[in-house]
This record gives sequence, C-alpha cells and structure tokens, in this order.
Amino acid sequence: MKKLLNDPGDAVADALAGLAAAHPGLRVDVAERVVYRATMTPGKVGLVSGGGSGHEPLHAGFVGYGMLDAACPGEVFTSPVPDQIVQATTAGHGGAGVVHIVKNYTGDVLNFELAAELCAEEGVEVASVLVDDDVAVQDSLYTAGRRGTGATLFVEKIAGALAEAGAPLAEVAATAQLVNGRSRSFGVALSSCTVPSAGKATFALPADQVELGIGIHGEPGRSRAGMGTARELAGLAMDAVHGDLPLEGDLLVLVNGMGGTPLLELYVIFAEVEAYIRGKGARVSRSLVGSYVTSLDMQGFSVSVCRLTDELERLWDAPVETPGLRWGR
Amino acid sequence: MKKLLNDPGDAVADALAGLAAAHPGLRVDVAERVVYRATMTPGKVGLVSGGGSGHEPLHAGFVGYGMLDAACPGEVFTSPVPDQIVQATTAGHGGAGVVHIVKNYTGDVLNFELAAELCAEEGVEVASVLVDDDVAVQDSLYTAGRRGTGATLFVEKIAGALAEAGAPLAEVAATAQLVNGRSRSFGVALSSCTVPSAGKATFALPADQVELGIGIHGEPGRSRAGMGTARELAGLAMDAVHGDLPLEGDLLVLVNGMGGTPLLELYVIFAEVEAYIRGKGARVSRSLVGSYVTSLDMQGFSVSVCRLTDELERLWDAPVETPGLRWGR
Amino acid sequence: MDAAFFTAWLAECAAVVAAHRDRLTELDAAIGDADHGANLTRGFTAIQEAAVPARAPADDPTPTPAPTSGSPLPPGKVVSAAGSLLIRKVGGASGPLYGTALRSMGQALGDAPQVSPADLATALEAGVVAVERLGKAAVGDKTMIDALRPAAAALALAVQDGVKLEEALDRAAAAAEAGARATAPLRARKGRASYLGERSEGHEDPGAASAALLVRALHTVAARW
Amino acid sequence: MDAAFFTAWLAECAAVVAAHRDRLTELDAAIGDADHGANLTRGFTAIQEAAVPARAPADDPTPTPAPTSGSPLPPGKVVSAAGSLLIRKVGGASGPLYGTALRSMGQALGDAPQVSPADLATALEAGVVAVERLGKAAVGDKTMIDALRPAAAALALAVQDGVKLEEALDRAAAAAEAGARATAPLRARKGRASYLGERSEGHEDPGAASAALLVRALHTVAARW
Ligand SMILES: Nc1ncnc2c1ncn2[C@@H]1O[C@H](COP(=O)(O)OP(=O)(O)O)[C@@H](O)[C@H]1O
Ligand SMILES: Nc1ncnc2c1ncn2[C@@H]1O[C@H](COP(=O)(O)OP(=O)(O)O)[C@@H](O)[C@H]1O
Ligand SMILES: [Mg+2]
Ligand SMILES: [Mg+2]
Ligand SMILES: [Mg+2]
Ligand SMILES: [Mg+2]
Repeated sequence: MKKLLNDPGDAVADALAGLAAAHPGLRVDVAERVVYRATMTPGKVGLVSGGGSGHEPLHAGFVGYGMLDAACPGEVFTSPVPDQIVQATTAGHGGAGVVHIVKNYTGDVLNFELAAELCAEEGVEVASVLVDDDVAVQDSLYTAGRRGTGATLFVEKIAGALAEAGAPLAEVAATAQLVNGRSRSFGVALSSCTVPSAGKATFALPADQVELGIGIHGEPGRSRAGMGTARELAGLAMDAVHGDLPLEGDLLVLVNGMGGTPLLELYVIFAEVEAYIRGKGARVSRSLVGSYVTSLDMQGFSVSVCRLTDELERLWDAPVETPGLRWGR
Repeated sequence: MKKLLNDPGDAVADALAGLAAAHPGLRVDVAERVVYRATMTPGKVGLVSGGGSGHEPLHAGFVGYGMLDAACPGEVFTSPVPDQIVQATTAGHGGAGVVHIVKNYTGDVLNFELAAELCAEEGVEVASVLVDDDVAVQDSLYTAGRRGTGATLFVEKIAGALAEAGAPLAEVAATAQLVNGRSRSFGVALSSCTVPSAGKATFALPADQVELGIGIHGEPGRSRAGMGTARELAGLAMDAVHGDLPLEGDLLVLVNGMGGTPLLELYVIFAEVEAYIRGKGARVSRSLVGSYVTSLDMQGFSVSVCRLTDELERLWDAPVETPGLRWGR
Repeated sequence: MDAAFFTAWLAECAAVVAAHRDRLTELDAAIGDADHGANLTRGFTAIQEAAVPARAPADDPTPTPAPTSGSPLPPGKVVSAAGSLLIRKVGGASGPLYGTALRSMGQALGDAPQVSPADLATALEAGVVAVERLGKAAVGDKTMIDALRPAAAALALAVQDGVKLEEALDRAAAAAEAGARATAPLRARKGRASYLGERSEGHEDPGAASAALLVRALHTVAARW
Repeated sequence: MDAAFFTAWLAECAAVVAAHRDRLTELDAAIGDADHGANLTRGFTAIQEAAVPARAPADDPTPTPAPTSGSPLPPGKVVSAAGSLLIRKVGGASGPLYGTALRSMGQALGDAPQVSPADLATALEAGVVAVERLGKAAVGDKTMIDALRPAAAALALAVQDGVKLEEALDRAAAAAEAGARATAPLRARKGRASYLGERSEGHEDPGAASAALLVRALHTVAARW
C-alpha cells in the first residue's frame, strides 16, 4: 500500500486537521470528528449528513452556505457512531429541526436511527431522509435495498438551498426525498481501492476486465465484464439508469470520478453520456464533471441523473459555498 | 492500459467534446483544439495559455471570467502547435494585446515563440510570460531551465484578475512575471502515469519507493527515495521549496494532486505543509487543496507556494468563474 | 459467574478479535468493504482501555466502562457498559448490532451479582433477539445471526439438559462455528454482501465469523475458570 | 535528385518513423515524456496525407503540401512545405525543430528543379544550423544535434571528396547513427532529459535516434534511385 498518510489509523483525523487548516469557513472538531459551518444560522432548518470516510469531498466538503450545516465522518468506509451524529445534530439545530441525510447502508441507517432517538430525547426534532439511488442493486426483500451513492450530492445541494431559503423542516425533508426519488446512479470500476487499515487492494481485477455496478465502498460490483471503450462503458451505465427511470425532460447529470480517475477521462465519459441522453430525446440541463463521491483511490466512474423540475433546477442554481462545491458567491 | 477512452488517439478531441457539452460558458473548437470564453470582453487585455493535454483542469478548465480568455490544448504531453496558439490569440485579442502564459518547456517555448511572431505579423501585440517555478530542476546553463508546474495556476488566476480589472498589457505581463518570481513548487510521485498513445506506464516504481522532484509529464524525478510518511514526504518537498525561496510572511499554498490521488490524502499532506510553514514563522494566508495541475493518472502530489503581497492577495480573492476554479460569482 | 468472569470474557474477545483481525477484514473484503477486522478491533480495544481506570464514579450517568476484576459492578452492568462502548466506538453495521446484543444481554442479567448458566442462556437469547429485531435478519440471510441464533439455541438446550457450563459453552461455540461455516454457500440477503447477489455465494460472512469467535471466547474463559 | 526523390524521402521517413514508433516512445519514456514516437508519426503521416491531392493551386499562399511525384513543384518547395506541415501538426520540441530543419533545407535548395549532391550537403548544413540556432544545442548536449551535426559534416566531406551520392549518404547516415548511439552515456543539457541530471546518463536520446532514422532514409531512397 502506497498512500500519503502518516499512521494509517490516523488517516481520518489527519485529513480533518488538513481540512480545518485549509478552510476558515469550517469549524472542525478533530477529536470528535464533526465538521460545522464556522457560523450557524439560527432559525434555519439544519442539514446534517455523515458516513464513512473515503468518499471525499462528500460529506465534510459539502458543509457550508447553501448545503450542509454539519457533517460527521466515520472511519474509512465505516458509518459514524451515534455520539458524532448527535453532536452534529445538536449544533446544526437552529430551532427549526434538523434533516438527517442518510445513505442507505445498514450501518449508516442503524447509527443514524440510534442518534435520532437520542436527539428526540434531547428535544431536537429530526427528519431522516434515506438516499438510495444506485440502480445496480435490486431493491427487493432479498437485499438491504439500494445503496446511496452519487445522488447524495444532489440531495444535499438542493435540500440545502431550500433550507437556506427558510423552508420548514417537513418541506426540506420532502424535497430531499423528492430529489432522491427522481435520481438514479450506476458505477463502473477499472480498479479496486485499498482501505488503509486493510493495507491491500480489496479485490483484484485483471487488466482486461471491469466491475459493473459498484458502490462507493470498494466492494466488487454486480458483475464483471470485459474492458470496453468509453462509449461502451458509458452505454452500459446509462442503459441501467434509463432502464430503471426513463430519461425524460431536463436532467441534472453528474459524471463522477471514483477518486483515482483523471478529469480528462471523465470528460470523455461525459461526452458519451450527453450523446446518449440526447439520443433518448432528453436534455442535459445542468451538469457536474469531477470526483465528488469517491471510493478512496479507485479508478472508474459513476453517472448520476436527476430528472429536474423547474423548482429543483432553481434550487440547484442557488448559491453554494463549500470546499467541494461553490457558485454564486 | 485501462482508461476511459475510445480510440486513444482521440483522447484529446473526445475530452474537448465533453468539456464543450458540460460548460455552456465556454466555446470549444474541437477540430482546431481551441477553447474560448463564450463571450469575450472587448478592450480587455487577453490572456492565453496552452500546453500539452493531460494536466486537466489546466489550462482549458481555467478559461472564463477572471482567468484565461482562451486556451489551446495540445496532444497529451505535447505542446500545442503555432496555428492553435495564433487562433486562440487572435480571438483573445480585444484590442489591448494578449499575454501568453507559457510553461517553460522547450516545446512550449518554441511553439509559442513561432506563434507570437505570426501574431505580431498580424498586428496583435503579444507579451510572453514564462512560468518556471519547479525547484527540483537546477536552473543552470546545463539544463533547459526550471519547469513550469503548479504556479501556472497562480499566474493565470492573478494575471486574469488584473486583466479583468482593466490593467494594460505591460502591467498584466509584469504582474504575471512577479507571481512567477515569487512562486516555487516541488512534486513527489508514488506511481508513474500511462500516456494513452504509449499504452504503458512511463516508468516502474517499486512498492516501497517514490520519485522526488517530478514534473507534470510523467517523467522520472531527480532522484528516488524510500516511501515515507506524509510528514516525511511533505517535509522533503517543503525543504526544497524553502531552501530556494525562504518561506516568509503571508503565503498562497497549493497542495496539488497529480491526477490519481484521493482528496483525503491531499488533506493529510496539507496539514503537514501548513504545520511546516507555521514552523518557519510564516503563515498560510490562502490555500487550495485538490487536483489542478495533473499528470494523467499519476499518484502523488506537488506543493506550490507563492509569497503574497497585499495586492496579489486581493487579486487572488477577486471573483473567478471557470470550470476548474470558481468563487465570488 | 461473577463480574470478573465477564470482564475476562471481554478481554478474551479483544484478544481473539485482534488475533483474527486480518482474517475478518479479508472475509469482509470479499463480500463487503474490508473493515470488519478494524471495526471490531477498535471496539474491543476501547472496552479494554476504558476498563483500565477500574470503577466509574457511581453517579456518572454516561455509559460506564467495563470495570476490572474486583469491581463492585454487577455482571449485567459490565456487559451492558461494554455494549454501549461498542455503539459509541465502532460505527458501521456491526457496532450497533454487537453493541445492542451486549446491552440486551446486560439488561437481561440485571443487577444480580452472580450469573447462573440458565441466566447466561436467557441473556444470550435476549441479545440475539435484540440483534434480530434491530437488523431484521433471520437464519439463512448470511449474517452474524447465522452464528448467534444456533449458539443461543445450543446453550439453552445444553443448560436445560443440565450439561455443565464449560461443556454447554463448548456446544454453543461449536454451533456458532458450524453456523458461520454454513454461511459460505449462501446468497446474502442482509448487509453489504446482499449487494453482490449471487456473487456473495462461496464466501463466509465476516460477521458470522466474528460472532463465532465471541461465543468461543465465552467457552475459553469458562474452561479456565 | 528531382522533386520525386524528396517526395520519396518523405514517404520513407513516414514509413521508418511508424516502424520505430514504439522504440522512439520508449526512449522518450526513459528520459522524457513518452510521446516522441507518437509526435513524429503524427507529423510524417500528415505530410503523406497532404501529399495525396497532388499539386496545390499555384496561388494558394498557405504552406503547400508536399506534392506527389511528377508535380511541377521544385524540390526546395517540397521539402519546405513538409517542414511547415511538421510545425503545424507535431507540437512539442521536435515539431518546431524538425519543421525548421526542413524549411531551412528547402530554402537552401531554392527553386532549382534539380539538386546536386553538393546542393544537398549545403541544404543539410543549413537545416542543421537552423536547428542549432533555434534550440541552442551543441554536440554533446544529448539532442538530435548529436546525430544531425556529424551527418551534415560527413555528407559535406564525402561530397567534397567526390564520393558518389549513395555512398556519401551512407556515410552521413552512419555518422548520424554513431552520433545517436554516442548520446547514451551523456548527461543531457537541453530538452526534457536535462531535468533528470545525472539520471539521464545511460539512455540514448530519442531525438538523436529519430534524426538518425531520417538521415538513413535519405540513403535508402538514394540506394534505389
Ligand atoms: N441486518 C443485519 N442483521 C444482522 N447482521 C448484519 C446485518 N447487516 C450486516 N450484518 C453483519 O455485519 C457484518 C459486517 O460488519 P462490518 O463490516 O463491521 O460493518 P459494515 O458492513 O458497515 O462495514 C456482516 O458480515 C453481517 O454479519
Ligand atoms: N534545445 C534543443 N535542441 C535540439 N534538440 C532538442 C532540444 N530540446 C529537445 N530536443 C530534441 O527533442 C527531442 C524530444 O522530442 P519530443 O519528445 O517530440 O518533444 P517533447 O520533449 O516536447 O516531448 C529530444 O530527444 C531532443 O533530441
Ligand atoms: Mg464499513
Ligand atoms: Mg512532449
Ligand atoms: Mg464492513
Ligand atoms: Mg517527448
């Protein structure tokens, strides 16, 4: 394992120290692993998210004006513990309640549930929104349900804009839910990632093969396939998305790098995705190309698509000022 | 070689098609490989840069308000040809002349020189600024001089802000030169990159070694060393920078990923860099952590430091709106 | 069994989890996210570290660390404090699940200073039921339940049959180990492994493997008690 | 030598560069940026493609593509048009350097319809001087000059000695090849390889290697002329 780390066990704490040093707009409790906006807005609905580390800039990099109020990063690929979530929620509570944005993984769900109970006991009203956009997983009685992946960014951005505009708790939660319901994702890996505490690659992938339908935890995908061109791989991903939620109207599209993928390649994929969408008679109305919801050093990409409404587009366009996403101010 | 590409020979054209589709604020001539702002500002000094592809978001990703007017990406790691540069310059000329920002490589220098001659023949006044910030190279009679690396971003941002403010050609060029003179960089590679047309890694690096003093073209560095902790590697890089330009006062610091490096690790490096700088009695006044001046899929980092003045800091803070860098609007 | 027995058990858990850290992580790498060994090591180490300062002040309302041998805390409190610590330190799926298991066991043990084999069987049953309730998994879903459920059943049966403690716990551990091994061919229906569909077949579940270690640790301590 | 000779030379250059593409790239990978083979292949292929539509309109002011055999263009124009095309298509260091070499050779050849061995020697000298002027490299700096300079000297000497063309070009090519091989132990002082300092030692310079191929191509064409 070759990584820019000190003790691999300190990876998360050391990265948080760097985050704190780099962004005066954030307040970072390195010991307790909670990242807050430096200034909170009283009266506003709070937005809190969190999850395992290794997905940077998600979530801590999305704390700031127009997006999250606080985030709690767990160990690498391990959901945060209830204490962290409670601390983030209490701080994020400006009197109008807090929305928890939870990616649908057993660990995340259980820890956020425990935290929400504790928050309720402390008198903080919490509304939880599950993100489960990954079409690679069958949503059935026989799985833990679909995973939360790239669309988490959509949910955090759009709900954040609505909360910033002063909407009440129920409305922010409902809109977050709406965004999730209108979003789908699919991921492809060219290589495994290496979890620092494990010290070696999670899986081995021959030079001529890819993993299709990966999540964001370095887990193998639903199946393996031969390596293809950008057009073929983008086509596989888009077929999966389109097969689950027909591409129609104005779309918000994220072509996301998994952490080790150069931007040049992501733009090549985006060109293919955009052509695919045009071919279906739909339109890329807003887009984002870059590494936003990552899986450590994994090479590969995911595509996330959200079917916009005028209102969602307006909220997407609203100003945001975070380390990972910034426009309008 | 496993890359998200169609024909490797089409890598640059395909990526430019994606760039065009993703950014309505840009106008992209895919055939001639020139990227312009969608709307030019007459009367403003033009800023044009370019260089080999493979360094994304540099340069095309820095075209937009407050930064470049046009960029011309060459083949991967190959400087653009004079025709491209002339076309970019002619378009970037709003009547007040054009600054060429040229990274100091033989190929870039020669092609920009040829282009500048042709532009002069067409009556466009061109001022060329060389960027040569890389302290790993001895600047002597016995080298091609120092390479232009991470500080190119500083030069483009700050000169761009000054041009946007209406400064005349000579002043924009002089400030660009000033930024370069006050900036230094040093890079470390954990792995080689793979040039698409070559199809295999440029060099092989054992699991326990790093290359010190790399540039941004996947070339081996000045020397090889054993793999170290983040603290040790950051220390080596900072020693080289500090040894060349003592760290004093308020600094602008870029901790830059080489293309395949996860953000988590860059923040770990940034924490070390910031502590190093504090240890020298200087201060990180502005910073940027991310992959901005890359070398395809190489894993590793570089650190760039610029000794700010009040004026340079003000220009750094000025609004910028490009695909790769955005704030203030 | 007194509080010292359970303190010894927690210490044994920490030791075996650390010894099997890499294997648990490798099992998790195959069908999960390669952190199970690190997660449990972190949790059980935290319990050991919290145990060092011995007894917590009586009026401390926060979850009490597991005390060292000789503490006045009853066994139930030792176990439930350890469970709270797992919840506070582990994260992921296994943190809340094992944490809840221990907390429920502790609650079932109540304030009694001594625990009989029958009490232990009842407590283990309570712990397993709590995990089933929280995780909604049943035997055959390829989770820790595949080890925990047969362990609880085997212990209850052995105790009912009057088998002496060490032998009863040996049977429980053997049942857990058999249950863990039996997860290998299964297709997962809960947890991360379920994302893999049929590709989850052919790999032992990491949580079932760790559950078998924890039950075996009970037997190990009983054997030298 | 007429225009067809030079057109044949350019075609031979395209063929050898393509055949040695990977080797040139590997040499560049060792001490540069792994693109020299791709760069030259792109350039000489472009010359071949431009040559297909045969003769350019007489009043076209843009650099004229190299014409096919039988064109009315004089040799000098064929060569300088190819140089312009290299400048327009290659980029990098080698594009302007080789492009300038060909343009200067073409200018030296002027408008004459036939080229004598002495004319060729003069033209090669002019091309090499232009590269030296543009790139500011001298023999020993570990660049294409290490092959080009001895080639020009050997050709001039052979022609002066009245050696017949094929043999004279063989001597020039041999000198270029020896010069290229001799770059291996050197420490680079120009181009990317100079960044490596002493680590550039032990590797043949890619531009010197390609220069040797281009001079050898002259001999190859002369041999079958
Ligand atoms: N719903 C569930 N019910 C019972 N056990 C579960 C459930 N989901 C996951 N597990 C257990 O948790 C184990 C994984 O734990 P761990 O790797 O620490 O957490 P994570 O999956 O969050 O990374 C699985 O092997 C499985 O035994
Ligand atoms: N200043 C110079 N003078 C002469 N030749 C040079 C000079 N700089 C570089 N070269 C030649 O150019 C070759 C590299 O060409 P190429 O790889 O195509 O361009 P780049 O270095 O821009 O990638 C070197 O091997 C060397 O022979
Ligand atoms: Mg996990
Ligand atoms: Mg090059
Ligand atoms: Mg796990
Ligand atoms: Mg090269």
